[in-house]
Amino acid sequence: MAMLKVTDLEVNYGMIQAIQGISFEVEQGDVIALIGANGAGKTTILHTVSGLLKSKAGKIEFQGHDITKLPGNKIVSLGMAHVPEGRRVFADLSVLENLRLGAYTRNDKQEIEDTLKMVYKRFPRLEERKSQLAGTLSGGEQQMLAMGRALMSHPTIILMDEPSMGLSPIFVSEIFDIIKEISASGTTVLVVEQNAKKALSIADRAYVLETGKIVLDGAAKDLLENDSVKKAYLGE
Amino acid sequence: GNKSGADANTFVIGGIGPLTGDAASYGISVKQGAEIAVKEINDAGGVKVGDKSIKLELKFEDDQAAPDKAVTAYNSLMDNGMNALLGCVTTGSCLSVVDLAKEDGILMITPSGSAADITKNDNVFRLCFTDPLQGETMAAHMITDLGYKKVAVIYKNSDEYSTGVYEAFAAKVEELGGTITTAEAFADGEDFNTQLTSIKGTDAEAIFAPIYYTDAAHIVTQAADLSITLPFFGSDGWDGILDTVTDKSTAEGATFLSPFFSGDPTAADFVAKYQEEYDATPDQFAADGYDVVYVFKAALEKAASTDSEALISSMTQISVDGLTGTGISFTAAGEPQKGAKFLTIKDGAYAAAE
Amino acid sequence: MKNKKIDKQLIKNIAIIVVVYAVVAGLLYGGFLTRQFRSLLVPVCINVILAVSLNLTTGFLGELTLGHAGFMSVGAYTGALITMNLNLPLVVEFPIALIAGGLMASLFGVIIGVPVLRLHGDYLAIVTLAFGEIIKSLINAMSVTNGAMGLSGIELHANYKHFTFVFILTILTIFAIKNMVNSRQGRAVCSIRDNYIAAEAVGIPVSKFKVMAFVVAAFFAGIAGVIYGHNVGTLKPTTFDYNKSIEILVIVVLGGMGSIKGSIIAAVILTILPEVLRGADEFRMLLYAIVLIAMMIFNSSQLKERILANDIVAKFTKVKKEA
Amino acid sequence: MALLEVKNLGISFGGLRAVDDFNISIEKGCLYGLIGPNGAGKTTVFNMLTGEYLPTDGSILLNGKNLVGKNPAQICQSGIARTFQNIRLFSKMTVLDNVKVALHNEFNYSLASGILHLNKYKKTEKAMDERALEILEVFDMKEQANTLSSNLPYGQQRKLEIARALATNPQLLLLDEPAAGMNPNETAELMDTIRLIRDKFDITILLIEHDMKLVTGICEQLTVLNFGMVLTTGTPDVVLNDPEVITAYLGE
Amino acid sequence: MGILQNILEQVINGLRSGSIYALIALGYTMVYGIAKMINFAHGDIIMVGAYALYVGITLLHLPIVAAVLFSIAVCTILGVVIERVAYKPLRSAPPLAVLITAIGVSFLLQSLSLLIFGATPIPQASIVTFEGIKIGGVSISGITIVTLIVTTICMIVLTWFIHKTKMGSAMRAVSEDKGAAELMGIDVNKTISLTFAIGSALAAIAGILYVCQYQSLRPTLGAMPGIKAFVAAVLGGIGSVPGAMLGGVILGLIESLSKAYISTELSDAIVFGILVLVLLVKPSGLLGKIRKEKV
Ligand SMILES: Nc1ncnc2c1ncn2[C@@H]1O[C@H](COP(=O)(O)OP(=O)(O)OP(=O)(O)O)[C@@H](O)[C@H]1O
Ligand SMILES: Nc1ncnc2c1ncn2[C@@H]1O[C@H](COP(=O)(O)OP(=O)(O)OP(=O)(O)O)[C@@H](O)[C@H]1O
Ligand SMILES: [Mg+2]
Ligand SMILES: [Mg+2]
Repeated sequence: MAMLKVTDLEVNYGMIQAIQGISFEVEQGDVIALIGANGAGKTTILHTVSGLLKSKAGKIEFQGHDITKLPGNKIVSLGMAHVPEGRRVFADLSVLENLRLGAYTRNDKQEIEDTLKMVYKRFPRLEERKSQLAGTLSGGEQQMLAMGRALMSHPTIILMDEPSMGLSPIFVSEIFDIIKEISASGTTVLVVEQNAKKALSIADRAYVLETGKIVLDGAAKDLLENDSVKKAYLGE
Repeated sequence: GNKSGADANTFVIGGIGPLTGDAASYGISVKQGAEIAVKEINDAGGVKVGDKSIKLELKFEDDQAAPDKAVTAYNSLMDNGMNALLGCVTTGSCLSVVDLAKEDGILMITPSGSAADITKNDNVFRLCFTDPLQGETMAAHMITDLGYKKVAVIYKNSDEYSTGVYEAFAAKVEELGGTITTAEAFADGEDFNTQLTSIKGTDAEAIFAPIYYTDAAHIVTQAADLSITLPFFGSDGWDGILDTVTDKSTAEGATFLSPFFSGDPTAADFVAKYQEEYDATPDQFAADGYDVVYVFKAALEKAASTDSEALISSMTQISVDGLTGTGISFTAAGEPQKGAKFLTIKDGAYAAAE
Repeated sequence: MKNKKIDKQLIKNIAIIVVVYAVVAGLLYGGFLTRQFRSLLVPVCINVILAVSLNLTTGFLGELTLGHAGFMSVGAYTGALITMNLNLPLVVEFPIALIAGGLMASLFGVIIGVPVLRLHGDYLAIVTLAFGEIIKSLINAMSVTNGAMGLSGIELHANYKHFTFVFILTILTIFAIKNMVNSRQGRAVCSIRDNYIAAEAVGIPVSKFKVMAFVVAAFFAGIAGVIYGHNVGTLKPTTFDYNKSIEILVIVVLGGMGSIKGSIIAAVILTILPEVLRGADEFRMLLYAIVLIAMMIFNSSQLKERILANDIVAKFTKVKKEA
Repeated sequence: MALLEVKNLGISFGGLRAVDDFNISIEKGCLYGLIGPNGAGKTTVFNMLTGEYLPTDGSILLNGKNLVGKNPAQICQSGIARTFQNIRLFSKMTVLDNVKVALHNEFNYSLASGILHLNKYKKTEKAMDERALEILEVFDMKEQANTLSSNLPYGQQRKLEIARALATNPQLLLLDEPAAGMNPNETAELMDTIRLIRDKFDITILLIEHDMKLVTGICEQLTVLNFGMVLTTGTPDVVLNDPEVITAYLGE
Repeated sequence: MGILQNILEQVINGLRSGSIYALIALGYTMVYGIAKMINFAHGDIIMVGAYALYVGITLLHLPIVAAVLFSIAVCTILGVVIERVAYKPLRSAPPLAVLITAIGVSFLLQSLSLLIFGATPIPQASIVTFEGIKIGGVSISGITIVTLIVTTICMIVLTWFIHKTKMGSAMRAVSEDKGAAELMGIDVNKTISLTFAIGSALAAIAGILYVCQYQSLRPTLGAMPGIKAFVAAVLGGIGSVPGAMLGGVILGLIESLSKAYISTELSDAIVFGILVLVLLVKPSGLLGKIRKEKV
């Protein structure tokens, strides 16, 4: 059974229909990439899946539960984490407080400490700056924090909205390594990326989005070879 | 408009006063006092005007003690066929409608608007004392009758009534050879400790507080807390204080000017009715409202007509025995002629001062 | 292409004004208005002027202002003292009073400008509230203003009999503010609201325009004050307290911040509403509160969006929204 | 003389020395890149150049005139414009108005003529509209002129920011990660636009970017910042092959 | 009587009103800091708390402790209900819209209490029977001491709660970004309700101590303290709990001393003038952090 199943999803902003009937499935442990031009509706999909936006029509199922109408916080406690577009770290809270909030749904202190250590290991900069206010971090540092915060909840699925945005080349590779690692440890990943080449190279499956509709989907490595994808999204 | 009162057998008295907001208690008292009077009169068959008997109707509008709202209240009442105005309750509102009433030529009697200017037009009369008169009377009482030399004052400088009484008082005290040791003002609020502490630091022999009972209650309570034992003197606004303090002994000995005393045997009937109807002891405002209605009645009877002009000219010819005085009559200038009573608080109750 | 559109809009606006005036004046001079409504004409205009001018600082500059009544009182007292002491014919002294009242109020706007340069948000809101209270307290303590006794016997140069003149003043105010908002200066003011860091970065002298917004708003509040004084005939300091400022703010927010048309409509509704509710006696303020809350909730509800999305309504409201 | 001459620039936040002894010299007409790891201090340098932050030490000379101590609006008027790493548009205004705000100092009329809609107002506004549309044209955004800026997709918002900065008629344009959030095609388009601006408007450009394709594609000079200090400066092929730069920044 | 003693007495007078302002400002700051709204109805919840105490003691004849708990319970429930009915529908509306709704709620509560209890002030004796202490001829009343102690305890507990507990950091997260907080698994509605519950409970306590201090009830009793608390909260620095307390006490002191030694007529002008000056020197209040947005 699919871990996440989206059927005929439609989402509106006021009068504008941003998502016009989209269906896709995500299998346990997979890395799924969503690619598309600016304004195609990628962020909108992630927001709707994690409950920040309400859909106009369609159905979203997560691990067999119908979560279409569930509020965001309930969905998160089912094991979903979301690294949102624009990072949205809590600017007035310290780095450590941000990370601890990531583990809000968890209760076992020891496990939380272990995860914290793991996050610090991945992003040493965060440990160096643990008492700095998140709002004063550099753009890239905030991106790391957003990622670390999502990992703190120990999710079964993680949605990432342009995780490589604003990161230095060395860190971009690092981020994709992390995605691979996360997925290897059994966590499912749904990633939206402008860096389509990198995204497709680590993904299992991918969907191509154009103005609110899925126009193409398939195994990531096939899409890498697809001419129209190459032309439109890989800059080749 | 719907001139419901145009019917020849009812005389519509319009009332204006604050029914909501900070000053609501005064307006509500006036309204309720007037309602009792209207009911009494109507139950007794109405007012004999010439050879027919007409009923009174009271329409009371809220003005939140704001002059601009008083103007619309007035006009709304005119739309509804007002024949004469009972109001306004507060000075500022009175001033904003006096000229309108003059233009319409109707009789206006304010129960409690005390600034001198209100009665400048000849269609306007007043039931209560003017501010200057009160200030002067109290000054004479304190300096000449009781022999105080040094007096401290607390007054509300955002209130025209309080300021008016205070200014006349201060001038008179000086004239009579006394001194004001300190005049402490306040604008709002319930904390008077600072002012009282300042007074404590002077050698005043008595405190004069020309304010309403709501503030006076705080002042006597806080003065007791600060162990101030100086005697208090007040203006007519003090009436009602005993129902507002938690500890009546704090107000013990306070003396104030009041035309009305709820403990007076002549008022017993009214007090009983009021208590039954509204579950409260009437204060001076209620008595004022009540009396104004009876003044209207007397004027109607005297004029033998509901015509405004006739009513106005009959005003100087009537004499009314009311709650706020016996044989109340009015001068052509619109001022009442009635005796002032000094009330004092004795053993936790109002008593006529000797 | 743009110019043509503006002209069309202008013609439409003028048509609306003429129609509104014709209807109201017809009712008034034809004697069809009740006295209650007649006495509301000028207050409605005053509140429109107040709301439209407050919209400049609160809606367009984006700074919560809690002391607008303070400016109004400065204008009211200045104007009243002038006409009471000048004894010239109305046509001479009243315009002088209006201009002097406006200028005096804007002088206070300049004084408020100093903190405006350093503060924003709630800190500035408190300072505007403080200024309003300081002005009230000074008026209370001064002798020219006759302290708590206030002024009375002010000539009624601006009551319903002078409705046409007051109406023209109101229209002039609306046009002035609207034009200012659509000018280079107005854009600068709006850019400060939207993102003051970016505004600075594109070279907008932020301080200058913040002060300018306050000064212009104060000027018109002062004018409203002058009209107020000459409509009611009496002035007392407590009229211009913080509650009055709040009353104007309520109008602006209900009408929609940054919407001049909204301010006008809300001013009309909120001035008339409590009067219409007079019949409800002691439940009046209760009803007023409930209606206010309900309107605010409705204003940002989906129901409203749905109604507005409705074809017919959309056609109608589009016309209204363009300004 | 170089257009921009920065000497020994430094700033501390509490105990953190975010930028230290930063020197850069940019010739007129150059397309200059500022790169470096996350948190190296690049944006902070921009903030000091534009007067957002007051440097703890050092000097900033534009055409030989010192800019330290001036406020952002004054610096903009002296000829430096910028875009922001996290987009800052005038969100409740249309695209056209966003640009017109930036034309504020280029076009002038008094408050009185604005309020009274005098002729001067009409003429100037018309000229402003024309100029703004001309600039939008460069970014291929003329159609969106009347769209609310917050309703634009991310990529266009970035472009609008550049257009707005351009409208202030700067000598030096600072772009903070202009290609962030753009896909390779859009980035390629952006590269053309940046080159076009430089040539058409005769503007010097200093940009921060992590997208190496853009950096190698258009930058003529690079400075690499690491831990607040300059690691190296030079042409792209030299700098990007520097082993130190590879370990600190590029990886692989 | 010595001038020194007089000054000391005036300082104590300042503490007396200042301690009340401080307590009110705490609840104010709580809602203000977390829900990011100026809750103009806060003063009126104080009024409700005061009336509830009166109802408990005088009408229901409850023992004092029960009456206090009754008052707190009434306000807490009222606060949560108001939030649910009047503020929650406006979650995505601009903050000023919520402010106006709060003003509407304030009118509503005032007119309800006017209808129920009437306009005439109702006397209510203090429940604090502790006499107070006398130091060198200067006495400090029991209620002042109790208020100061209660305020200090509230401040410490509140600071600890907001900064050291999980619920507290959830509140701060919600105050910054509701969407992101939801993504952390935080129930935004519940958190905001809790904020209002705590704020209103504090308002009840303030209302109780307020009646004990001034011993009289009227429908508009909360209006002035509400504004003063707002001023105190801003003076102390928005969102800072210790700042609210400091702001309240200082406001009381300024008021008292300026009335005593400068002018009672102009005291409002002086108090607000000082406030403006303080903010000009410290634009983010006494204990507020200057948070310059990172660009
Ligand atoms: N709050 C909003 N109100 C109105 N329209 C919106 C809103 N947010 C997004 N849109 C519109 O919805 C569409 C999809 O936007 P979305 O942000 O999902 O795109 P995206 O694929 O994530 O793009 P990007 O790569 O720029 O992040 C766009 O046309 C956008 O303009
Ligand atoms: N206002 C501030 N207070 C404290 N620290 C700050 C402040 N501004 C920046 N910093 C710190 O200074 C360092 C440099 O930040 P800056 O934003 O300049 O980095 P950057 O080079 O632009 O990085 P990125 O590529 O990730 O955007 C960072 O470590 C950041 O945390
Ligand atoms: Mg997106
Ligand atoms: Mg940066």
